[in-house]
Amino acid sequence: MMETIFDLARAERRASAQVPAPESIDNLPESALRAEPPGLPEVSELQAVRHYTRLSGNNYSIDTQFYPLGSCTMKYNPRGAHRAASAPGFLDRHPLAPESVSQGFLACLYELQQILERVTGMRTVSLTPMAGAQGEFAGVAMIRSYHVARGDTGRNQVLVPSTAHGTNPATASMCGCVVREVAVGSDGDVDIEALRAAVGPETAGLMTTNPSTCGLFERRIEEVAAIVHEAGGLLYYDGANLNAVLGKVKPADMGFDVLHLNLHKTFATPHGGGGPGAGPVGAGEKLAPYLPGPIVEKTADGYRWKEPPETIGRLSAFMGNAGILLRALAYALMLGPEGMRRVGEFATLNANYLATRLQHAGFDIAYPDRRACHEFIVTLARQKRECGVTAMDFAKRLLDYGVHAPTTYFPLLVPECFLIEPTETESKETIDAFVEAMISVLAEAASNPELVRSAPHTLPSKRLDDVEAARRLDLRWRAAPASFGDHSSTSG
Amino acid sequence: MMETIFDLARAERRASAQVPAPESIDNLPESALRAEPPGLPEVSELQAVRHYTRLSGNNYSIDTQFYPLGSCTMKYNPRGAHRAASAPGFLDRHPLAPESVSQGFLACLYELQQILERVTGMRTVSLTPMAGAQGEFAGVAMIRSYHVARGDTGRNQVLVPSTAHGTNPATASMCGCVVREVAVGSDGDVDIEALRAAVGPETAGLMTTNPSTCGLFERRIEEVAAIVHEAGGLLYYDGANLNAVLGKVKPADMGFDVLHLNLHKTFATPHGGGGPGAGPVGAGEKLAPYLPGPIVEKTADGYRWKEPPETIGRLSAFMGNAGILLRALAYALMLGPEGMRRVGEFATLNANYLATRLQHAGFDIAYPDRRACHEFIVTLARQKRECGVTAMDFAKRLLDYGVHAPTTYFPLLVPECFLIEPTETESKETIDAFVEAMISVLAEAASNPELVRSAPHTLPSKRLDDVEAARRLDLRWRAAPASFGDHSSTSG
Amino acid sequence: MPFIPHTKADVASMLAVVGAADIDELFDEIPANLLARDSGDGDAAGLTEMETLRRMVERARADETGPCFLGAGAYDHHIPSAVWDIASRGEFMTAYTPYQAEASQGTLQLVYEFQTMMSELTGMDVCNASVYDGGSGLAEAILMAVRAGERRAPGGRAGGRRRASRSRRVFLAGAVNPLYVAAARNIVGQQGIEISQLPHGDNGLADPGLLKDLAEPPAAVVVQQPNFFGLLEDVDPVTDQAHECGALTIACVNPLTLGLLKAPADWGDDGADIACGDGQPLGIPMASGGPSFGFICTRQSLVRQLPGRIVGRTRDLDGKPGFTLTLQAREQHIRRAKATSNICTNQGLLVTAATIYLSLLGPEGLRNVASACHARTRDLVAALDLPRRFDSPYFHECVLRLDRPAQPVVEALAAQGILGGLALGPYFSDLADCLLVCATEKRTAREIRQFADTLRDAVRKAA
Amino acid sequence: MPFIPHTKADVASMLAVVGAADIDELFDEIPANLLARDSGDGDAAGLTEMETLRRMVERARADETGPCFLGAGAYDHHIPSAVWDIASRGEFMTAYTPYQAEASQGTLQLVYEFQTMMSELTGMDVCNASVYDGGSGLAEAILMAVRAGERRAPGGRAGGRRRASRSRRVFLAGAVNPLYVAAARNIVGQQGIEISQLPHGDNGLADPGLLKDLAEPPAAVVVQQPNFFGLLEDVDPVTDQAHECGALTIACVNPLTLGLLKAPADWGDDGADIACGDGQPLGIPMASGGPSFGFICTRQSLVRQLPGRIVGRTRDLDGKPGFTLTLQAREQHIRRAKATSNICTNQGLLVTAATIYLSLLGPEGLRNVASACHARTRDLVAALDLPRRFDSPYFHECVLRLDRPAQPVVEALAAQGILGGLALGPYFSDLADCLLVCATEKRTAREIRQFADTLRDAVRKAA
Ligand SMILES: Cc1ncc(COP(=O)(O)O)c(C=O)c1O
Ligand SMILES: Cc1ncc(COP(=O)(O)O)c(C=O)c1O
Repeated sequence: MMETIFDLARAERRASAQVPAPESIDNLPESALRAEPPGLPEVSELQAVRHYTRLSGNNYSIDTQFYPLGSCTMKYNPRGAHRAASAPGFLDRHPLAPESVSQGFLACLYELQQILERVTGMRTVSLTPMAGAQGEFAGVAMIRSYHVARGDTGRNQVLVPSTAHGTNPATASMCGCVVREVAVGSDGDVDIEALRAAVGPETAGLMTTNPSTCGLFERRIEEVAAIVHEAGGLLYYDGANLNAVLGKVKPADMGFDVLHLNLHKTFATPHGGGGPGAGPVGAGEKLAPYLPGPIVEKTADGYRWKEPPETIGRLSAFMGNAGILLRALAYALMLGPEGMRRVGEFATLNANYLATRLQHAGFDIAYPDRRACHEFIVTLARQKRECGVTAMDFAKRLLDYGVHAPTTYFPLLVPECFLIEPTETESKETIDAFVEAMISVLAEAASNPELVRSAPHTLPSKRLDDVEAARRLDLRWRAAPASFGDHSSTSG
Repeated sequence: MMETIFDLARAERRASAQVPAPESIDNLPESALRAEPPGLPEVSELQAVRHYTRLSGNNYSIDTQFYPLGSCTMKYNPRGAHRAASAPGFLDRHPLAPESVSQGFLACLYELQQILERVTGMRTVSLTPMAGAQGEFAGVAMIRSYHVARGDTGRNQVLVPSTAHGTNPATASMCGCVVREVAVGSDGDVDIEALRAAVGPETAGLMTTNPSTCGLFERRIEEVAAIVHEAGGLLYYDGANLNAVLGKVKPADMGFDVLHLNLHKTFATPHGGGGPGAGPVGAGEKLAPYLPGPIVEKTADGYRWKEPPETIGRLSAFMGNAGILLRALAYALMLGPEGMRRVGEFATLNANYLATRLQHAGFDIAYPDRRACHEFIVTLARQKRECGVTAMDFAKRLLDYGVHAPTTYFPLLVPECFLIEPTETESKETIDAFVEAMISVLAEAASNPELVRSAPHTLPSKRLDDVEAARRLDLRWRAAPASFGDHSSTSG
Repeated sequence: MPFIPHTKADVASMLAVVGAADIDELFDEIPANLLARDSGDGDAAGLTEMETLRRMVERARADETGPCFLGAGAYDHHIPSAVWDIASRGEFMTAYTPYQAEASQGTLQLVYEFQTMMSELTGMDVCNASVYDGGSGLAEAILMAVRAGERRAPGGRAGGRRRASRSRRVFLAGAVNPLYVAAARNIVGQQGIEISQLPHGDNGLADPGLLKDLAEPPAAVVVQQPNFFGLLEDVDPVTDQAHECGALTIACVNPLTLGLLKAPADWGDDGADIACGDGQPLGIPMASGGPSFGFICTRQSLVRQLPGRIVGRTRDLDGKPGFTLTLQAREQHIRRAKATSNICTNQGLLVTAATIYLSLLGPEGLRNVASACHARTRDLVAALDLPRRFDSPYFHECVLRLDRPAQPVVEALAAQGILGGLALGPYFSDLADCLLVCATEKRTAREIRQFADTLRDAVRKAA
Repeated sequence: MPFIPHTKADVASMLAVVGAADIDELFDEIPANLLARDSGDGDAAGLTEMETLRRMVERARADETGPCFLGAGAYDHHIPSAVWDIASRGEFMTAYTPYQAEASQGTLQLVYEFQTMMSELTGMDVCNASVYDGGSGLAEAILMAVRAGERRAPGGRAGGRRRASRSRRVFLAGAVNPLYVAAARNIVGQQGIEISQLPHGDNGLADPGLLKDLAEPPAAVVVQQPNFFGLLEDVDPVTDQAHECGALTIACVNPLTLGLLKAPADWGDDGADIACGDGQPLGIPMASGGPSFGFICTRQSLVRQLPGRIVGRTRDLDGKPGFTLTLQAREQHIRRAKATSNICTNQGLLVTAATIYLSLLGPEGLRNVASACHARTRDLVAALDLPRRFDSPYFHECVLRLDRPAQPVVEALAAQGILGGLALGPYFSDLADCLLVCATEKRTAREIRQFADTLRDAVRKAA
């Protein structure tokens, strides 16, 4: 651990160029004011710059490492998109500026809406949800509103495959629905019989990804859609995995009524160490009136904001993560329709190539008879049995090889799993180097399992103790830390 | 060594978003065209971004390390100054844009000229020289022109103290002058008798810094000036060390006729791993007419370019390193007169504190009876004798402690020397940590000299062989390197 | 193929390994009819970066305006250059959520520092690693309060102190940003939670007396400081009264003003229970409203109800301190349908910027920026010379009354390049002639004069 | 005290260690009369960053213009966003010259890659790590050539090939950028070296025949490609003829055009001996003319005459490859009065940008940018519909003839926001009615139309 910014601070120290002269506040009521200044760090500008510059070096990132984190689509984030969104006219625009002085911004959003409508086959897209999960929330709320508007008030069950991402059931709950899991068959596709058994008059809808979280294309998606539709439910497409089929298959054609896209995945906007993202929702004819606002429309007098007629309303104070939407637009423009198709194609090629090479190297692929879409699962259950090395150990050891680990223990269905997504922007050489690293760790697991179990060895921290973290909560710095002894001696 | 960008390249690979469509060149004569495309690397955008991002991590820099490189004034480079100079109106301005559409830029230069005139006491400043050495060139050329214009054509000797920076004698030669070194006394000041002996009818002038390259204030500077002036010569002030007395002492008051400032030192513009810099020249009454152009003047109709009446002419195609001048202006504005005085004061405080602490820790200070100005010299001659550890070894070992080494073997006068300049922007804690590192290395030199002699141990490269580099010149990458075996296996 | 590094040779050798004849074969599990219906956009290639920038920068330029006197939840503050120079370093910007703690100590330590700074500003024990924005943040705070009430034994004491409410209703005391309220309503409404407004007094402030007569105790009372009208609420009695009736107090705050204003933890006798708000003022460009970030701070006793990620300090195998995500059992990826929230991706990069901002400003800087905002707004109010709608003390926004509907005036000002504030009619029907104006530390005397002159002209012309 | 981290307590304890009563005491070796004459500016504090940016950005905004059709040594090219995002990382931007090689492998490897790229573009064996700019670079190239001549045995062969000249004169064959020539003259003139101009032909090109009749062989012949008029010189006979008379050939080139044009090393039978130029077109903003960088490439046999820094590959103690500054015995800090040049600080950061630029463009990208510049200039010449002054093939600049002095027309265009080219009168008295125009790949059809329309208007109005 490096020293914290608080350890660097000293009373009275200032980054003076950032500190304006004080002004009188005599006319403010004493009772509204704080008695003590907040304990913010007091550092010089150089100290802050050096501290955070150095801290950044303790991260793995796309710009510095291969980052095959399944379900996260860690592809190259074009710097040009970042620059486009950083134009002063965009950065300095107040969210409530009148439409008359916002035509450039509105034109961008309108163009993005159209691109997303085209690529998904949906009738209307609302750009406002601020991440995938908020898109899901919008979608489920729309489904509920649709049923209620038709007087169909008993539908409060949301079906999700057992492999669903955690946000799907959590979203259903947040919308006041009851979650019902549907089993997935041994071939990785949804168990059709289980689905038939699950649907009924309480079915509000089904949420699913395609390709699924197992990296497999749900082959009977049309049948799934028919079953849900026949039961009176609607279909929600979790677009987190769209990268696999971008430009190749439209969710609307598969039978989905509503969806979200993770622009911070498929559309290459940077994930920022946790966010921001953007999760636009698209809807077909039935659900379009319920979309969250605002949406941009084009009129003879220029672009205007509008709210859909039966809207579920706004989900954020303004209109969503505008800056992310602009980055996504820039990316989409640089791809063009041809480039979009290539994304799906090469993401799939990379995944299948990597899966095949790992299989040849002796790894167990979870669904060896299936095509990998843009990602696939390796299970290390055998290694755990034979060497006592878990997927977690394996992941930590990979970090020592200068690559980020794949997603571990998701989906929960497959034991000791790695969900591996190379993305289309990585070269064959990088993938080959990753295969070499996997092979090395495999050999180490056999010959020197303790080395793997105690990994990582080359990073700023050794293996960190999660249990300790939860048991002895230490969620903020304090001047005299009780738990870990002398702060100042632990730098480096 | 990391792989080179060429090792990452593959035929046909493209950063396509940067490649416009080809256009016809049919009407260009075949004989003017190249037969083979140049062997530039063919890489993807991600590869280039990742490669250079990672490469940057192999540098020490102010933003990441303490960098007490004597004579270089490695102080904090304000990000705000960088942003000011990066305003689109400045970045996109064509150097030959008419004055009518350049008033903002000219206003900035005019303001900087005035600030530099005020702080140096010089009558007129020309901003155009592109680094300190070019400023020196301008100054010596001006001195020559002055003498010649007076018909005093025999003056072609330039005197420099024996401790002078290499650019001083090199500049004199470039100006067609003969260099004559003047001895420095054991107290670090110029040997007045030697100076008296050196001056004469061939003396064009004397070039010197003050404080000197030994980090000492030349106490008899007024006497020095008088001797040179009496002999008919002029005085050139090498402003590389101005940081020590910024806002405290004006070179004009010391008797100097002409000077340059290193804005990339005293005015905190970033040094960029080698440059760019800016070396404005200032001149008193006698030499002002000879300054290089262009200079900005303020008229009733606005700002205008002008050339000084007897100018030595322009030394660059346009008007110098404009972007650096703008950064320096921003810095000067943020300092204000009060801040400028503080620079000299705290640079001096830091240097004296560090010198005292090192002396207490058993290091030999080259001039223990003198005040350190913003820098000072430690000599490791004793350590070399006693432990066989050179200043170079010591410097390399310091790198392992996460600090950049001080300047070594300059000035040449002092054996096994470190020229140490902490600058005013470093905190007491940082200086204290440096003292601890010095003490540790000192102990290692005694207990385990081999550890020091084989340092560094924690950097991307171990000690590099300079002799080999000069003996077997390898100045560019080639597909099949003869000298070092398989390229691809040496990455990391 | 922008951003795709494959050469023809690569493709051939990769397909050979896979054993496929061509890339299309890799899609052979997809029903043909789905694939066949292709995009129909043909094969148009993408634009180059140069062309893309040209198109977008031209549009951006069209939207540039003169000085901004609009606030209402987004504020035009100075952002130190170092903030985004560092926040946009690839290592911060292109990292994912820190799932592999050892390879993410940069982000994790930074968030830990952020949690500390926000705890210091609000006086609270803990802070999360961000939610989406101020609006959805208010919703999450309300959901937290309702959950907390449900978990407390009926008749017990909130935060271990007093009788708790299991209500599914919350009250807004006074003027809370209507944009936040709308978002919160749309979100919590899905769970049947109701948000009711208590009217503000003639002075524009919350009336704590109204809380005394509530038929049924609410789960929480929300109070905003400074309130939507820019006025300083008398937060102490509101907080105490809310607690008195068994409700939690949710403080909706502008973190920048906390350089000067009383920390929510110090409101009333026991302090607010939850503090939420939007972090935009802390070094985030307005950027049309996003991305910015929402934050939620609370008492230690409520930490398990806190939504979103939380970073904790722990030790590594060598016993050295380090950081990791903690309390993940609250979150969707572990708890699924029973999670405290569905939030997954948050607003991490903006937290990075805010943390650097707060480090550069320090306590004095933040205080002085806040006082400068107040001072410039006073200058503005004096210069505009219009009657104030409410005579309570204001901070850096103020409601002024025109002699006509405000919306057309705002439009006329915009045509002159001035963002002259928010016309309140669309939000408060009785305030159609009112303008909510704001001046930050960035506004100059000249800009204020320019606004005053333009407004006078606009009003004269219309007269 | 902006940027100074000292607290009062720090100062006190540091002074105690030093044994001084106050900071003033540390200045006690400085004669009092020098200190006393203080700046007289009083104690005015500095501006904040916000105030500084306000002042400077306002000025910058005043200088923004519409489309740029000016070239003449500075060109408005597209710069990929990645270039400066990476070049301005603190690790590159705030490092010093790589004196400690092991702690500077980032910069050193990058420069080695740069040297390779420039060697590839020019076809030369070696390249230095930059000089200041194109103008001072030409001066250094001339000094090199003169030194090389002095070192060669009289009557020997240049580059081991033919009779060498020990002259202190160089000739310019054809139109070489007069701004470069002026700088070069002012610099080399100090050593008594003369630069003489050979007239260009009526076609605007160098006349190699003129080299045949020189009384005394010069040290070097300078030829620019494309030349200052934008025309493509017939470089082969010029190069051969220069060599014939014992001179070295100095090629002054625009590196961007080398994506398409013949490498200097391939000029004539033996190739040019030195290639120099300005790197601005390679990802460097025009920025009023600087900072950009000059480069000098040459043959292996002349490497010890090359000024400036050079990076070489070597090995470390473990035998692993790494990079270091090499051949330092040429440089001022070792060789002092006998150094090849006085250059110390160079233009390193710009080299960083150019290296990233060239990596992103690759051979095809550079070629296509060059061809697009040519195509847009053809479009421009067609649209402006003015007579060309010289009828030789042009590349991306062209001299057009007006029916009146060009300077007032340029001013009139500027007033309309268009940088309409360079009026040649100040540089060539016989070309006062001529305009040197340029269009890069960035110029759009609309901008070209706008220029044409505005020019027509300007000319009509003046008529
Ligand atoms: C399959 C799937 N669905 C939904 C989400 C949630 O998206 P977000 O993180 O943008 O809220 C994710 C994100 O990891 C995901 O992988
Ligand atoms: C004392 C001194 N003089 C002159 C110079 C030369 O300045 P520049 O490197 O800017 O050409 C330096 C630079 O290191 C120096 O330290």
